[in-house]
Amino acid sequence: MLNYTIRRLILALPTLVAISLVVFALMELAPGDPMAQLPPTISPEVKAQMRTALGLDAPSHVRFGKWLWQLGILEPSVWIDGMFGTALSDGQARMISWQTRGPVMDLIAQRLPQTLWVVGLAYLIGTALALPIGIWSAYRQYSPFDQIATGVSTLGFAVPPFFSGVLLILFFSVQLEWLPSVYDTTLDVTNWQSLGQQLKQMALPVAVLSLQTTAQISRYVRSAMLDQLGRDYVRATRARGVGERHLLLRHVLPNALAPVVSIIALGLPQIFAGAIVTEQIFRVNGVGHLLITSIQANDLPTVQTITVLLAGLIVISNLLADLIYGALDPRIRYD
Amino acid sequence: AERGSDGDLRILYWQAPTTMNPYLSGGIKDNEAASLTLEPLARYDPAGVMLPWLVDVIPTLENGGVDDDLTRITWRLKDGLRWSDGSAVTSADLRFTWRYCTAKDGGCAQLEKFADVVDVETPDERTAVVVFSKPKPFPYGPFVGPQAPILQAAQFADCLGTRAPTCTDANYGPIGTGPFRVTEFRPGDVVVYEVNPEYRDPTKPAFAKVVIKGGGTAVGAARAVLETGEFDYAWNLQLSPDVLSRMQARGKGEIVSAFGSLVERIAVNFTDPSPELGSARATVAHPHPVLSDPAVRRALSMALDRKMLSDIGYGPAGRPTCNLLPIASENADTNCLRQDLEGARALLDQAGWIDSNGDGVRDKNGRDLHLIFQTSTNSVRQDFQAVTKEWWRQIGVETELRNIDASVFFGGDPGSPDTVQKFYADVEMFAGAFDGTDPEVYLTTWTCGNAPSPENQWQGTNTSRWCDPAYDALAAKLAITGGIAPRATLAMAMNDMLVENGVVLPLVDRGRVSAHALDLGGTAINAWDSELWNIADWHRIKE
Amino acid sequence: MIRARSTRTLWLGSILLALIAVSTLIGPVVWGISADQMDLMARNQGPSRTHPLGTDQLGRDLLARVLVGGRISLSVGALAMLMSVASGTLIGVTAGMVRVLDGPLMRLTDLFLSLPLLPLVLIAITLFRAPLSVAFGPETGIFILVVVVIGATSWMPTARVVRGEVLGVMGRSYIMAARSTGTRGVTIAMRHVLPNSRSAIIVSATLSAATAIITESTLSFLGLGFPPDFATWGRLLFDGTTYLSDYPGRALWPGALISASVLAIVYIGDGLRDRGDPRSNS
Amino acid sequence: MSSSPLLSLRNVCVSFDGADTPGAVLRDLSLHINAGEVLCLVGASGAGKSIASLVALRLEGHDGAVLSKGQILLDTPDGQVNLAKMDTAQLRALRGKQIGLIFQDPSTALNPVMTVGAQLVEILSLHRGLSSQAARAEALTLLHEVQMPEPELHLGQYPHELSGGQRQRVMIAIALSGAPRILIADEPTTALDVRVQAGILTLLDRLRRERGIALLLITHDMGVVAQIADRIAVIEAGTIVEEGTVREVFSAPRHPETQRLLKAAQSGPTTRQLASDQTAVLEVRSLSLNYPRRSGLLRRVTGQTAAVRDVSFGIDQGETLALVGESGSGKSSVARALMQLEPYATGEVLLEGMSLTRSRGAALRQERARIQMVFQDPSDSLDPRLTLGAQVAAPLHNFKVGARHTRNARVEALFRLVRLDPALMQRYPHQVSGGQCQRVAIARALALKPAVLIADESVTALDAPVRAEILDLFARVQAELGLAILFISHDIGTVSRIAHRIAVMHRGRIVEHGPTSAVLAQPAHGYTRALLDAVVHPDPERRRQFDLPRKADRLGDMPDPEVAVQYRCIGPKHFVLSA
Ligand SMILES: Nc1ncnc2c1ncn2[C@@H]1O[C@H](COP(=O)(O)OP(=O)(O)OP(=O)(O)O)[C@@H](O)[C@H]1O
Ligand SMILES: Nc1ncnc2c1ncn2[C@@H]1O[C@H](COP(=O)(O)OP(=O)(O)OP(=O)(O)O)[C@@H](O)[C@H]1O
Ligand SMILES: [Mg+2]
Ligand SMILES: [Mg+2]
Repeated sequence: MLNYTIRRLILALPTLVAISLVVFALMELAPGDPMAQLPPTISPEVKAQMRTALGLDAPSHVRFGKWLWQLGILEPSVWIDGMFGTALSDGQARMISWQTRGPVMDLIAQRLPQTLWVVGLAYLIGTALALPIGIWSAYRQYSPFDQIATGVSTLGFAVPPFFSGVLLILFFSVQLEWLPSVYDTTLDVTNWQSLGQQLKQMALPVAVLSLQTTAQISRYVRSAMLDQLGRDYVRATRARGVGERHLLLRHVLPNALAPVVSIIALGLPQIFAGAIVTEQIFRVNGVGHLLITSIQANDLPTVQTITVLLAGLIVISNLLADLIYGALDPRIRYD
Repeated sequence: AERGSDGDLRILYWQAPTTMNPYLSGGIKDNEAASLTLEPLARYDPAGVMLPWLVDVIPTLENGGVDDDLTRITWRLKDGLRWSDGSAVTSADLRFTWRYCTAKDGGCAQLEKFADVVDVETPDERTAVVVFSKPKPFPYGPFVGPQAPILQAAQFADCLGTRAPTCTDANYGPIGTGPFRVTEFRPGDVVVYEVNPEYRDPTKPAFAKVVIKGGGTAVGAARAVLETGEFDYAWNLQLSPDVLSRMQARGKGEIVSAFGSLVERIAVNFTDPSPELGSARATVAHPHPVLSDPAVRRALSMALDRKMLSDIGYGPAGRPTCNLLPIASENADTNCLRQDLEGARALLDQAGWIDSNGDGVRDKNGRDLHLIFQTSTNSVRQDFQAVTKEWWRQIGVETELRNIDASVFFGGDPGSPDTVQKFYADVEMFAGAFDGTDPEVYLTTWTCGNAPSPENQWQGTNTSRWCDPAYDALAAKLAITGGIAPRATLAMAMNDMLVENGVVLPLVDRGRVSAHALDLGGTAINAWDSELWNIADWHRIKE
Repeated sequence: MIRARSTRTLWLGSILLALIAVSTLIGPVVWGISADQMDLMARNQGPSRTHPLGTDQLGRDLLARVLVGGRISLSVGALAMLMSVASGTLIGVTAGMVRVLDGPLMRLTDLFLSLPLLPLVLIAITLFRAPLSVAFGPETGIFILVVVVIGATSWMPTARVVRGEVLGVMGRSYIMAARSTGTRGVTIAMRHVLPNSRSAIIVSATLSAATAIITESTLSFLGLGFPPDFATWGRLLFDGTTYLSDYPGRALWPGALISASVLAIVYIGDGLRDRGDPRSNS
Repeated sequence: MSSSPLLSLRNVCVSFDGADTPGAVLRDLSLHINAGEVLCLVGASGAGKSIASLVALRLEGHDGAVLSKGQILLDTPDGQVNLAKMDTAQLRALRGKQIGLIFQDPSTALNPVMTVGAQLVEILSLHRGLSSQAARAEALTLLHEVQMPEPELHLGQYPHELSGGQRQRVMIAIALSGAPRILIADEPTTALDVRVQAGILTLLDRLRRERGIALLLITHDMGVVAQIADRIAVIEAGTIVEEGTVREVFSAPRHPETQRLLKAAQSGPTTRQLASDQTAVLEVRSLSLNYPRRSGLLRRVTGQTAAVRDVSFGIDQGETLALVGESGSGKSSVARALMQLEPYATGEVLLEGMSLTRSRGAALRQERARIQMVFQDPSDSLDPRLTLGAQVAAPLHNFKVGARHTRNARVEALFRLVRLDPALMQRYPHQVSGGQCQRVAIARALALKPAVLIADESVTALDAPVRAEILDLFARVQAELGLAILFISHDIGTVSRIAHRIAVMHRGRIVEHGPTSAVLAQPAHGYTRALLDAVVHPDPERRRQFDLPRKADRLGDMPDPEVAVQYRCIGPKHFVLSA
């Protein structure tokens, strides 16, 4: 198992480097100009000077080297400095966002909490709902419950979040005035009242996202369960007089979970990307929102960094998924 | 009212502020967010009139504040001005601000404001003299308006030149003189302010805390003020009129608008953009085969229903216009406001453009009246394109539409064929405006020397590449004329020349539309300055 | 019983999809009003006899636009699906059949799977929109771009599934038998491997078609898809959400059609999957 | 033996479509089993044996079958109950406690993600309410009882870490954990080697004797029946057609189905005469084949598994050489090496005097036409999506044999050759029986008129009567076409009927080879003897006493792997490996 883990880790590193290269190269080709968003009253000469000041003129391999160094060495040491009060990174130029003129990592650090709150919670809820739904749908295949659950989950898959999000706002914020349509990122949860507020403002985005998650994961759970339920060992276990509940939860579920876990883990980063839309609608202003505004503003350092971080997240989830898969299914460890 | 007695003020800018230093951004959203803390010496009121702000009087020729040779202007700060950290505001701060913006490689977005400034002298603590290298008939560039406020020298001392972007703390939380000071800034997301304890008027501001939230869309912003009441003020609601009016009908807020100098226009290309010309493409060496004909330009203009365009695209935020400058003029051409398809057809017939082969497109000398119409990708502009195409079709002009991503179109990259400046099309649509109230720089746009060309790496602003010595002469005269009234007359004459010659076809005077909650008092939307310019006076109306 | 149910889902999905496809195909011909025809006097109208679904801000008939938009959305779905399935199948089959290529191809697939796709799609679109519009005209250019970008970023699941399936098939003794009777590699692929992995390929094809339709509409929502004057369901839905409370139909119709198509396609996929081994259809 | 049966099925009808007949798989099936007896249920494949065993526990619903009629009466300590009328909860109380069930394939019937110990402990605490400590101890005892070597070690292992025989023992241990009075075993040894089978049969027999358990054994192997059964019930198409004590039935079978099954099983070895002085069509010299073994962080190749070591033999025209040995001894590896489907380390394969070893590409393709193979699983070796005709025609296409329109006629001729109705050409594999599938596979192998035919376990998956038919087919085709056949099997009993010569393989080596009669009569190598000892004979009079198979290495003499092999000649053409 340890060997297996280390092997997976070793494979992950080159993947990350390759991804950063791809991401960087792709963005280098971008024709856009970060100055294009400035008002037309600012003259081209001034824009050109601003461009030089941002270091946009340097050749791309120089910028790639610098970026890699900043991303891989400088930013971690800034982080260590922040944690332990050391001075590893003193006086070194950090990665600066072209749009905000502030360190990219600080921006991302600012945006992470709300994304984690909303996306994380949505994913948790989505998964927590998907498991029982998927299990029961499979166990009672073609029962009314299954029909409804499958129908709803297909719908959850088929209705894009930007549509369902607006519908929810119209209903809950405009018509009923129950829930806010704008997410307040400055809200500090300090007492029950602010916790209530936090829950209220998370309700709609979390609902939209978890509907999607539930829809997708429950489909996978259902089909994995169906696959397992047809196996011989299920019948053999029944033949031993084991109860159905026990059979489902102790025997079938662990077997079905192995492939589903990797789908759950792999889905997490995609949900982050998918949250772009939801964040836009509810003004959650998390990492997804930062990404889309940076793309629109041609803020390459920010876009590149977020993309690589997302890729890193995917690689890590992949790794985690493999490890959990290995833990759940002993046969995997030996390739 | 008592300072800080009205609680929280919640403002929604759907384009979120990304920095609080106007010298590093120049974006309207950033300038406006900064205007709560950073203030200029003078600013404009909603009518476009200059108001003394951190000074007691505006220096002019008449009161001796401006030297007769128009090269020096002397500003005298109000007494007792303090920064929000308690230190005094001095002329050294003014001098520093000039040095800050003009430092080498600082990437200052407001460099234009300090054009020709050679020195800022500080004879005493409260007096600053801006010295120009040549006569400045309009010396109100530096330190006037929300784009050029005063920075605190102490805070930005280490941020000159290339170090400017590294001063994150200062850029995100500048110390200012305004009614509020920043307590929290999350770029692209939210700004939180509290009352500036050192603010010069002890009874203001009425609000204790201001939150400017960013993100989302214009519809969402309008909804949050007009429908759900979650916010008190929403900025820049460019939405269709019926959407807005129905939202307003819910009785939670009110829509306000103001007009400035932003005019949506169609620019006409006077040079031949055809690709066959190779490197001589779209240069003055080759006049446009069709659009050089004034009758065609005029007919194109007559075929437009500007009122309809304004209604479709901007509603309350637009008004049809025939002029580039907002100053109303009695002899300005207002006829254009009436669509005259018949007249346009007659004009073209007279000029010899007739449909000789019956394909519905007029032609002359074997040349079809076929135009390529380009603009940036934006749903309102595409609607305009579609409607215009239809109207022009009705007068026998065939139009091919093209839209280009805004970042490319406005990007000015000399390597791209699709920029406003290269103008490899026959007509193009975009909006233009000028800063403050003086149009001199703006009007020099259309002088011969400003034409983009391969020689200047396509960097000029006269995208039409129109060239008229008479116009250049007027521009030269404007550059040396002092006094508000004479300058206005000259500017109007230049405007008329541009419009009558059909260099540009102005379409819609685009205003700003915002919305505020019904119980928010004191707002005065302002197109010449920051919309939040008088936020110190805003208050909660108590029933 | 299972077969009966899956046949029913299959039929339901196929009929629904066929209905939508046929109406977008011949609908614009039958319905006399052109999607671009403006009536500036009749802007933003509700449903009426002449305009059953109302009109938009330029007085264009919504029904005509929805019908024409469906052509684009469905062709984006179909073409992107074809592209992703073709490349996914090619890679999957090659990896499954040629042992030395298996490792590299699967690493490549993993790499692509690790790329955060939506951001990259967005970036790629901002990147290549301009050059392609120049080369093919704005509409075809964007169409090609959207299709290629969606297709090029969605083949990985297919490749994985197909490889798994192919590995399974390759372990069967009829493949060994084919080899020992002197069948060439390509023939084995065409005669045995592809037909026997067919159901896996079809199921993943339906999934990628559904995803492609949704991705297109999401791109439009983020303002990065087709140009604003170009009617697609995603674009119409995006434009319509602004007017959702005033003229709900403007968003609901394209939205419902997107959902219905995706639903139909997913149903077809489900039906095919539940049917499972096609040996049972005899 | 008590007078009232422990379990009886009365007029049971089961169908998959819910209707009574004609779709029913069990029709009025009646069956009973008494305490402490062994009842063997025999029948051809598809006769309904498995369904009958499942319905006895009311598990038929798993596949979607429906019990439409009949009684299932079980004698419990609290009196007689009818399982047909019970609900799930009531059934659950009986399952495992009254009746234990053992499935055919132990590899799929164990939960793959739970350790053996966990599965045992779970059942023990369920049925006996034992604490986990006590359950563990009991699990050890049970594993001892089923003669698992090193039970402590195996408790912590997962099913995939055990061999087939060990898994089957675990299954039996689990089935015993509820201390049932009836054990139903559905083909418990079909998937296993002869030697392992012998061990399992002994174990079941002992359990019956020691615990007094009644055993319902389902099988199609008459040898197994003869070895263990007290009574026998013959099932055909869902009904019992004959029933009686094993001696009665074996000595005087009345029903044709019974006769058919017995005849197929009892046809003894047909000692075939060696054709003398033929030229060797296929010659194998010093063949060695290694599989790479990977380990370490990067899964680098760190060693080799020697699957075939220094194997040499030759086959003459018209001769059948049988390669026998237990699972994993390297038989299939030899076959694949001969077919050039697997690269081998050393050695040379000569086909009609030409070396295949260095052939590549097109040349190899041409030569392959002369050596063809028939695979173990008939259904697996045919592409489910091609018609049978197309499958047989495929080699003709590949080598462009004959004109397009004449090919059909050739395929028809091939179908006739293997005694198949040419009308079947349009069918798909799933539409014909396993025996027919195997005939098609043979026809396909014969299509190119090969000189050598390799049959790798080609009859293992078939039931006895079909197996006999296919063996006959091989013999007939060989006689007609003068083929050299390499016949691979793990069952020395089967090969004795067809082979001229036998080569016994063990751990990659040929340990003994010689004429069939000589090897069967005077097995010289310990391993050959062990194999022969494990054969069960379809004759109740010849029951044997088995021991637990000993550790494989101690069977006979195995030379040092490094030393070159040497054979001793102990009779005419009869060689044995010398140490
Ligand atoms: N799931 C199913 N659906 C439909 N028919 C089935 C199904 N399972 C089995 N059958 C049919 O039921 C009959 C009895 O099957 P069963 O498995 O009991 O045969 P068997 O005697 O055990 O054969 P074998 O020796 O091959 O195991 C067969 O004809 C088979 O085709
Ligand atoms: N592809 C492979 N990679 C690694 N080892 C293998 C491979 N195939 C077979 N082996 C090993 O080689 C040895 C011989 O296998 P082979 O399949 O030839 O045995 P066999 O006698 O045909 O057994 P069976 O009766 O089970 O078919 C076994 O130990 C097996 O585990
Ligand atoms: Mg069976
Ligand atoms: Mg084998």
